[in-house]
Amino acid sequence: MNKKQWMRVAIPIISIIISLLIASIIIIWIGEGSFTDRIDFLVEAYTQLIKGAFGNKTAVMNTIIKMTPLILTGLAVGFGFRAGVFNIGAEGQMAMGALTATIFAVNAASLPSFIAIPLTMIVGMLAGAVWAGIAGFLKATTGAHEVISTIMLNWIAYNITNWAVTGPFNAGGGIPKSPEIASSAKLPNLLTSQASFMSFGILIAITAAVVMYIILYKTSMGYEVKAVGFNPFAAEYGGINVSKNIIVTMAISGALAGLAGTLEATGLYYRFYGTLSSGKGFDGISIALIGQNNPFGILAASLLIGALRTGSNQMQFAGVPKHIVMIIQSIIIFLVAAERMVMTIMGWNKKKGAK
Amino acid sequence: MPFHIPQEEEYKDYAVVMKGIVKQFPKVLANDNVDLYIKRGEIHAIVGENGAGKSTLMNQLYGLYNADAGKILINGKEIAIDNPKDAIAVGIGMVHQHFMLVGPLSVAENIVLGDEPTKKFNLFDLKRARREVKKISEEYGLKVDVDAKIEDISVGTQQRVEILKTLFRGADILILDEPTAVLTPQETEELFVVLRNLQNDGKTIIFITHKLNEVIAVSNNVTVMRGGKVTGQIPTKETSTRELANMMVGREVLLRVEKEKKEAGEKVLEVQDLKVNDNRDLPAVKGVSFDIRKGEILGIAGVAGNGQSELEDALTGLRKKIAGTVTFNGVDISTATPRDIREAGMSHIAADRYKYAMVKEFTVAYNIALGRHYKQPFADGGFLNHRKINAISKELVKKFDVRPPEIQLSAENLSGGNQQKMVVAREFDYNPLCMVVSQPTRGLDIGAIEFIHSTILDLRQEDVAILLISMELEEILSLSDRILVMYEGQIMGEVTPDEVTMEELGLMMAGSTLEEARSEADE
Amino acid sequence: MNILKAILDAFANPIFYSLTLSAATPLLFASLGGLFSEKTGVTNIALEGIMLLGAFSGILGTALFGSPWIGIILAMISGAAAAALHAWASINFQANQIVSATAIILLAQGLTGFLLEPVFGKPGSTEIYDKIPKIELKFLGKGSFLYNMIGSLSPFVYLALILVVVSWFIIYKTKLGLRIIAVGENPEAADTLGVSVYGIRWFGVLMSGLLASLGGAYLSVGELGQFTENMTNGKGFIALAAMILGNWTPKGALFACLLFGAADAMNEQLQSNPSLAIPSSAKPLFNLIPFVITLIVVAGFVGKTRSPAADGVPYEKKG
Amino acid sequence: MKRLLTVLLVLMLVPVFAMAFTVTMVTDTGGLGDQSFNDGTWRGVEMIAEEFDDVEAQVIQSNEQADYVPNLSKAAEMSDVVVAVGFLMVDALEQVAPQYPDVYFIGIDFDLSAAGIPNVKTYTFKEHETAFLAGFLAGAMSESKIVGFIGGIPVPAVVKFQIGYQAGVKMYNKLHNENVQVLIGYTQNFTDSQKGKTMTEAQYSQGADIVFAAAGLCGLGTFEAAKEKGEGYYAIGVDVDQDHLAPGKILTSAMKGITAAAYMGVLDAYEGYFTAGHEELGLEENGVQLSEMKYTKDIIPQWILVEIAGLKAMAKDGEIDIPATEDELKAF
Repeated sequence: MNKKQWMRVAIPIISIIISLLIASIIIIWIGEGSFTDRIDFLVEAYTQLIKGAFGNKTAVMNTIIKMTPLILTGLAVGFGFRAGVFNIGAEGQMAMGALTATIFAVNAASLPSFIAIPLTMIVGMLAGAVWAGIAGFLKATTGAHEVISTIMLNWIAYNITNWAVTGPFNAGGGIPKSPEIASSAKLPNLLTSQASFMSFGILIAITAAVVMYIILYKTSMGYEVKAVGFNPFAAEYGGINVSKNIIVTMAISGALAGLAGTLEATGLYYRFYGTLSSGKGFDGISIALIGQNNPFGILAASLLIGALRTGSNQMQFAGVPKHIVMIIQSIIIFLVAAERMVMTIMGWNKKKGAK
Repeated sequence: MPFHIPQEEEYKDYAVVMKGIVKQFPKVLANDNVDLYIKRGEIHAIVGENGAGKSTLMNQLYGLYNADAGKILINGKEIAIDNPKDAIAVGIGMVHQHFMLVGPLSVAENIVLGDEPTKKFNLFDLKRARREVKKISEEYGLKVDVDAKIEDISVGTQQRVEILKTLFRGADILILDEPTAVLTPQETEELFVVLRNLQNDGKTIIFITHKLNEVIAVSNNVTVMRGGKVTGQIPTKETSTRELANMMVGREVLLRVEKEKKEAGEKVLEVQDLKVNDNRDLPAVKGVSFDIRKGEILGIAGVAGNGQSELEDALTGLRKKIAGTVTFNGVDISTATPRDIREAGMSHIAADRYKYAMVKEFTVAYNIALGRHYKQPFADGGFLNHRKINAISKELVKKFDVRPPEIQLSAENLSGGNQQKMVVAREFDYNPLCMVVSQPTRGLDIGAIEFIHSTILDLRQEDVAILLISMELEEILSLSDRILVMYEGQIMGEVTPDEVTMEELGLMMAGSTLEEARSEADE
Repeated sequence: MNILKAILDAFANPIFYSLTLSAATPLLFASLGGLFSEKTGVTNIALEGIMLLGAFSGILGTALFGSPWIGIILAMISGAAAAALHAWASINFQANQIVSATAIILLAQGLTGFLLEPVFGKPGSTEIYDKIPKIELKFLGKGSFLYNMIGSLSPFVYLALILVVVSWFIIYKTKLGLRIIAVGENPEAADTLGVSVYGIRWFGVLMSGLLASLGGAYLSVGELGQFTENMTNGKGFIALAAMILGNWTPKGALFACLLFGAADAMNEQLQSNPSLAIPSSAKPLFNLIPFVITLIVVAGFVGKTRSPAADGVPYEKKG
Repeated sequence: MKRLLTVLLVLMLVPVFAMAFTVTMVTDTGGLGDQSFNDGTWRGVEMIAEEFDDVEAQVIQSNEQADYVPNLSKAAEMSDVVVAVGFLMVDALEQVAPQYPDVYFIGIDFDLSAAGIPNVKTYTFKEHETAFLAGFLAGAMSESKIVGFIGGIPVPAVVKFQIGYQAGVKMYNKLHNENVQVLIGYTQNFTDSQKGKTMTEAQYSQGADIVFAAAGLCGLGTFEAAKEKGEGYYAIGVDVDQDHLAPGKILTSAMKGITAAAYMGVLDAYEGYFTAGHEELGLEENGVQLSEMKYTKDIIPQWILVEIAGLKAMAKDGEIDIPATEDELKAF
């Protein structure tokens, strides 16, 4: 590992440590009693955090359940970044993918599992791809800025999905959820523990990361995506169809987000809820960035965020509010962004100038 | 009379004295104990190849870099110049090689930026700015339209704006970094007139260039740099281009390429009544027709901004053609994509290397694959064949002497000359029928220029049809078999290099027909 | 034909116009803020987070000092602080501006949610406090069409409109504005003329903090008198879209925000219009109107917008 | 049998070790501070904890749908009673409860009786019944003969509020031969109070003078709009007694007995009278009601209050069948 690669790993880790230190100060501040009491409180809080994320089989499963969609939205956003498009719309693509996949899966009772499951995934990915493809198409043809169009498409998706689950696609009884999907479309479980079960969705997500890695680093398609992302003019000069690439990249990005939603619907809830995406599309942005847009980096970042989120639920028992994890996450992202800040803190920042 | 190295008590007569300047960059020692003496009121040329350290030295004088060691004296007083503000304060102005202009702002706004006239409440006084700019523009005979937006004016005018910028700030010492690179011979001559006028007004001018005949034409004294060191200081009168060239390169150089006679073959590319628009959708190429044959070099001469780059882009498929036909090897490629055109056998060395011809974040190997990354032998069934890519790259890097010969290095870490060699290597390896070559030697040093020129001629020997677009007249004259001159989107005429003089060519580039140019040149 | 009548009804209703203004106001503040930042070359998608902090601090100031005006000041201070963080990272440390801004959004959500309990004693939302009174233009005649239209508006609305003019003035008529444009387009050129690139960029980013936080404060101390968790509800992102739609000009931002506000007001008018017999289950679809209209405008009518050339590109001083 | 033994054992041990009886509430994503069922339930749980020294209450807030199962499981592992709040938890509770047969589960705002789990008790409310009275009041009080309704997302509770409200207005029209109209709008969320405010202003501008908001925090905007609009304009609160949020401007609040349900459920479990199943609380059970109208009693004419009391009595006696669905409303 050369120095540059080493730094890529070291900086996120140092950022995590610094953010935990800052969080510690906050936790000590909200604690009560003497200083030693507060230190005990801090220790208890972090113990709970770790226990909650990795303490036993159920905890590990919960962490994995959380990280599964995050891997995919992280890949979705990261893949877009590679081609120079900023897909803020993973949220909407995830919801539309999940909704469409659920509609299909509800009616898939007549199909055997080995057909129903992959077909549902394809439907969900297609829906996500189409939803993102709209933004890609508009960018490529009319030049509409993808940031605006994906934000608008998020809101449109939000309203459509909410309408669908309270109106035409309601399970009955009016609760905003869809009917249950056919059992043939449910993802089989990999592990169960107490009330929790974990589908093999995580394997699909990891496979997706590997596939993305292969696409990015081993195929001419990945070559084209990166060329367009780095320098669209040179890409065009090299005979690469930039417009087509932008549309395709957005569609793949959307397909990944759609898959995230599909796995949630078919592996976790067995139905669609209006609140299914709940910010995971936005989390995808931070995860892609912490993972430096590298599929394996994204896997690691998803594990980190998934574990923090899972652990934070348990941390509430120690009396630490759930928001502390958002603060931790924000500091990590901030420091990863300002990696030079970290380098300055660590005294690694030698006189710059290498261009 | 040899060059006079002043003693300390004489420094007061010197506008600029730089002593023992050292500047270390992470990978190179850019200035190695450099001394520079510029007498007040002189035009002093600094010559040297790319990477010799000229610009670095001047950037320190202008406060953009801080020296690691050494001192700077202005009019005999030692001064710390930490930023451009300090430099401006002691009367130094600099015209950079890459113009430092703000596209959407007007000429007047660009000139006063940073030193804006204001009204009450610190409001920007545009009226006064226009008035003042007009005044100095008339005073020094540098004509500009003060209200035109920078993005709408020609490169030559932009340069005038740059000079006005320094004068507006009351600069007494003007640094011009490669000012003639983008000018016609006439414009260059006009610039020299301006420089002499400025000199008469008592200004001191530092003139950085690698064009040796210009040094001889305009300067009083010359400092020559090579590899970060000063290799010669000499009064202009006492030297010649040959001597300067030897000091610059450190060896004997051929200043003229030897070209073998060769009969051109059949037509390969035929362009008829081609019309192309520019980025703002205004006509840029207004109906041109020409053809190129196998084994000939067709040169296109012209001042930047007269439609050459639009022509280049249109031929290679990067820009939509509004009207006309382009037939390549018998096939109509008027609406073909860049990939189709490459597939048909045309390769392209783009004028703007950084913007078009390379992806600087990619490795050398990946850059060499650009354009062929999707097909054999570079890819196989959609998967990149890294083994082949690397093998081919290694071979090309060796053949074209790209340094350092590390194919996994990001292209941005190569010097400009080596980047260009990389691009040339790739485009040559296409085994093209026809090649569009645009500004192939811009910003390169003499060694690289020699290399690229001889490679282009080799290609000609291999019966490739070559379209050479260049603003370097010498390049056009020495390489081309036929020359077309472009002016305002039209072809002013076709000439051969041996029937035309530099002066006539210059007049044609400024809009005269061949006949007009001949009669005018005779006068 | 009913739908046409309902739309005409809306236009004939004076409140439609006042609702358009009040929906546009928070967006306008944030859009102008984003504009200042991006004009100097620093993208700022953190508007959402800054607004949220502004909304929170506005109520905090009101609660601590008993005056919503002090609340506004505190909001601006907090907005400037968040912006300073963004500026520090993205200007001085050349951080990726999108990442840094994403972090600030998260930080704002986490911090405001977290502080509710220790500061206000309960999570989720605060008590109701004083808010900034509306300006009543009594001379228009209470109840008249004009009065209903613009007779009773929050001072924030006027402030936002004034700020459009002020922003236009600063950017296009002052020395500072000239430098802002120069730094956003070609920081190197500005640098060589002795213009402080970092200084101008800091100014732009701080302005974005001050303005966006005003947008947030409008929601809390201007409209409701209380803070509720995540009360900005994505308005910062819509403001960002409006800024882009307005092609990075104050006037454009104004029109884009008004368009969005009008579409939103239209949605509200149409939903409740009794002459349209719409089943309640379909009513949520009306909430699509503003977003669909924006998308159509972006795709169809505006097409390519041009951002400042150096927008989002960190500038590193030489030497 | 085993469960009974456990309960006995626990009861016997209580005096000896003074072991705490732990109640854990799991919120839905709305979280505490929603001024609705999370807050209301928590109030009920807290009341028990205040009343009995050996009862400890704690709360876990959920961030997203995926948190429900783990949070309910964790809560079950450390408590005697788990209170699950919000209809979105119905599936998660069905999944978790059978795994912890020794723990009592109380569900608020949904019905899980069909699953037949022996340790789960759920409560829902007949929102339409209290909304019916509110609608009658609005109809009777409206000067403009137009009243408004603003919903959040059309989830069952909200729709029942809407239907009941419309039915109340219809009842008033029938009895007094009037033609009061109802404007209906949905904000499509429960959190954007500014949107609630602008939508209320829109309805006021369309002639309504009383607006009933069943839209969570959006309702806060409705109250603000009523305050700003001034004389002659009113709002109606929802879920809990919100009258104090804008004294005199909120005619009444259509309350659900969330606090009472949570209190009763936990109390039963604590005292050993837990019965599994489902209860739908309506006017008859005092599970839903109008607020006491502390600030508005004096502005509402006596005859209206009398008629409301009469309607309430009739509804309790089953003489009026208050509609809960669109179809029933049409037939009403």
